[in-house]
Amino acid sequence: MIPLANPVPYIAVIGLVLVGLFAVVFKRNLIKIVIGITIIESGVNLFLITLGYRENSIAPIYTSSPGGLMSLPVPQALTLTSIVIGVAVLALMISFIVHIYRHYNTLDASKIRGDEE
Amino acid sequence: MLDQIISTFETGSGFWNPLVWLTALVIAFLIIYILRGFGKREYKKGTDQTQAFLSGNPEYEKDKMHVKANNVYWGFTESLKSVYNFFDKMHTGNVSDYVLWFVIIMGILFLIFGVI
Amino acid sequence: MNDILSILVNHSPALIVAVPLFGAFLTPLVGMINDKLRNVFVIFITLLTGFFAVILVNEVFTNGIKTYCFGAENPSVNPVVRIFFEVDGMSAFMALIAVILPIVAVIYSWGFAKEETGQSKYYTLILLMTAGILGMVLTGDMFNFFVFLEITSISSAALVAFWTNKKNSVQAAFKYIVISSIGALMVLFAIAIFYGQYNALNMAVIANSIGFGFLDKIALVVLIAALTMKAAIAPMHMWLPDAYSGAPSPVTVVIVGTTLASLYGVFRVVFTIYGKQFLTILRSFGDFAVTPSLIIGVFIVVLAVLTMIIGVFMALKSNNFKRMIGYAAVAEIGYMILAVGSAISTYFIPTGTTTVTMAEHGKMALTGGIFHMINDALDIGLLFLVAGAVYYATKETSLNKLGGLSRKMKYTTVFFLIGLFAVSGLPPMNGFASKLIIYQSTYQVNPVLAIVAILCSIMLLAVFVKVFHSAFLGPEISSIKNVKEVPRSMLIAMGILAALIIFFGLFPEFVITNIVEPAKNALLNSSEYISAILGGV
Amino acid sequence: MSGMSKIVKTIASLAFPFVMIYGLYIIAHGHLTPGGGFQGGAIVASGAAMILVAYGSVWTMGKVKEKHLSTLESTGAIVFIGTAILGLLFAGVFFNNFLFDSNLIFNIVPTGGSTVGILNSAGTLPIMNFAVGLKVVAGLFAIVLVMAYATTKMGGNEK
Repeated sequence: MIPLANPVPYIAVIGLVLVGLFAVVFKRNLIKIVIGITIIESGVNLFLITLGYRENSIAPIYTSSPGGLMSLPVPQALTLTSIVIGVAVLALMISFIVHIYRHYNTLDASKIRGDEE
Repeated sequence: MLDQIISTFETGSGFWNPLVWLTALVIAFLIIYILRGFGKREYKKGTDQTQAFLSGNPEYEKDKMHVKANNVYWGFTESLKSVYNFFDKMHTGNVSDYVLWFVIIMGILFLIFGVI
Repeated sequence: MNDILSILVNHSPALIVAVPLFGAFLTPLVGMINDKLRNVFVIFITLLTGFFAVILVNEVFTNGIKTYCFGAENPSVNPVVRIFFEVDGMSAFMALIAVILPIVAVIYSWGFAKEETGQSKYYTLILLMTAGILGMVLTGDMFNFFVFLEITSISSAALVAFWTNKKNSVQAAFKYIVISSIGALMVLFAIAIFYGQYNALNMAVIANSIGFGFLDKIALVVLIAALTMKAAIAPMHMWLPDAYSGAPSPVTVVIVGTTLASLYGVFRVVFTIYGKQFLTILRSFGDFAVTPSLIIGVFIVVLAVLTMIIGVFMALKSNNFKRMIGYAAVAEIGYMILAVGSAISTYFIPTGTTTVTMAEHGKMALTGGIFHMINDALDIGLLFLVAGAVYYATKETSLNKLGGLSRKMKYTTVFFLIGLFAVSGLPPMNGFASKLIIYQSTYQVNPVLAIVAILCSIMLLAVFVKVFHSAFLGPEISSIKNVKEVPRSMLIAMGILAALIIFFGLFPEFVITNIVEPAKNALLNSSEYISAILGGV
Repeated sequence: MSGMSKIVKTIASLAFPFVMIYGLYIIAHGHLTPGGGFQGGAIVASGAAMILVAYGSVWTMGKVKEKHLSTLESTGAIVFIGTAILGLLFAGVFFNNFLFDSNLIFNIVPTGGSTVGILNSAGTLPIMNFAVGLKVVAGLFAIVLVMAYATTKMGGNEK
């Protein structure tokens, strides 16, 4: 069961995801939409990290470790993977935006439409 | 192996057998061939016999005779204009709206599972 | 010889993903030597993947579920933390779809992409996408699923924008990557919930210990919404016509596989992971019990009807060849979802409250739905290849500007006719068999569903008759004079798909008993899937 | 993007080796301390990006070809998957750590005392870290380079 001793990080997670979705849905600038996606990603990453954290724990490194409770390493590995993927997606989206700007001369999402024919 | 391949497929109220179907196909082609044989062969090329008859009107250019895709189902789209207006409004082509639909569907599902 | 074969069979789940990955990164290096050598190499890699898929599928269908553990000689020690590939009938079925499409696409690309620059990257991305799809359908690990989902999305979005000088392609790619990344992030969110609750990422372990509490409901909602969006179910389908019409045709064929793999994700989540909780009675009104299966089933059926109607209506109006096929693909997805939704809502009902016949109809519907998945991949794939051939010959996709192509492109016209028959469910093509099952079973569930399905099928026929009339019939158009038949490699690729379509249509019983039935049984038997991992503990 | 002032160029050139060393250290110690292929690769690539910003994309494009970067990237990926396949060939399981406890390199099994935290351990992990590092350096730098170069081609549209 998810430990709900300290709910602040979870509230932050929900807040970040909602802010990101808000930005994606209501902002018209393509760059702001991309920023919204990045915010959602940060929220999800924070969620993963928070799941692995235990109260008063140390980083999970065995080399010259002082001993005691360690936080879970698996969510940190997952977060890292997710960050790596995020970088790739971000780069791809930004380069699409460069091309879109070249073709349309605008970044307004409502004006970026495909050919009907 | 072979009898497995040509085994009959039963759906409950109907069935499908490749052999039966192939026989039907062959018969259908035979009928078509026979019907084709009734056609007249002794027409003269290059004369008025091969011209299209448009109630005496002159024939247009070939390009203009072709009905464009835009006009093929004109009647259908015209009579269902209200439906198409709605669909057109739905398909804005704006990426924000695509995500908005996703949020709406998620919200509906949350509502259903929350209420019940 | 037998030894080598058995070793290959043992390792096929890993090799089937490793071979395309390895080939993908070797392609640019081979491409530096010679273009022709590179093309041969890529075709060889896809065929090798196909070979591994065939021996894996054969193994799974004869000996049951196959698991493969990465990086451990002795997987029975602590299986919860290990990364597993778990291949059951459904995964094997999807793997078959996922290897057929790239083979066809790569052969087709030989002729189609001859003039393009950056071909090495193009083939690299196609192979990466293949590896991603295969990983998605074979993995038994939730996080792995997410990673492969992202690999697939990134490579396919990059391929949609392959023609960067066309604004249509670039904007479609942007929309596609936005949708994909949001969907994938939501999937990751649900995975995090699972991890927090059950301390596991393995699907079987999660499925074994799953409950139906507050957090499980959230995870279910998020997963279903995100994966149905990736599978293009109305009203979240709008990215699909954009992306399908923006991409080069051979790429679209592989992207069809991506969409189906997302649909597979929905099935996996609903049937396997939440399968144990299907019969939890959430609330009952007298005799009538509301279970999760009923809610999900009815919800999916409603969306399915919407998907079919919107798909065919928009396809009828559209005047762009590729966009029209994209909308038709949406409608086809509606058929699968309709069948599966009615299966979920009728098959899983608490004992004693229903008759057995209803469950039988549900089973039948599921058979039809799964069979329709492979049919859809073949039909839509063939139609897109035809659209690509028309584009290759005329540099035009607008139906208003086409005409009279059948005079110059005989074979393409024949292939288009085969695709037309298949997609609108006319005998003797494959669409007929699966649609017949879907009509019959959904008629037993609710007659209205079957009527809507048949009407939509008729409209699909109307849609493609319009294409046939305006693009292939009529006099030659003066603006597109120098039309020639497309190169042989493109014809071969279309021929492969057409031959498969006719084979599946003539011998449906053979296909159903050998491929579809195991997939259906695998979906309905979630306990087998769980015990394959946990049984040895 | 053209180059910046002489001060910026000099400072960037001075800082560049240190950034490189730090990034390579992170990659090499990936199996012992936090970090690894991606993090170290990102550091190295950001060092290269610093040079790119200081000297301008046209100058950098003359020095580094994007084709070479993609070759490097492919090499990294091939080494990674190749190591995994070697695991299959030598030890019978895909991704198997076949170097661990063998008589080749990276073979020391830490048992406490002086062997803890030794670089020559962890089997195939360091090799995979290097492969990932190579891929990330080449990939990230190629992204930055191409994007920076693309803005120069846009001409008068900007500013």
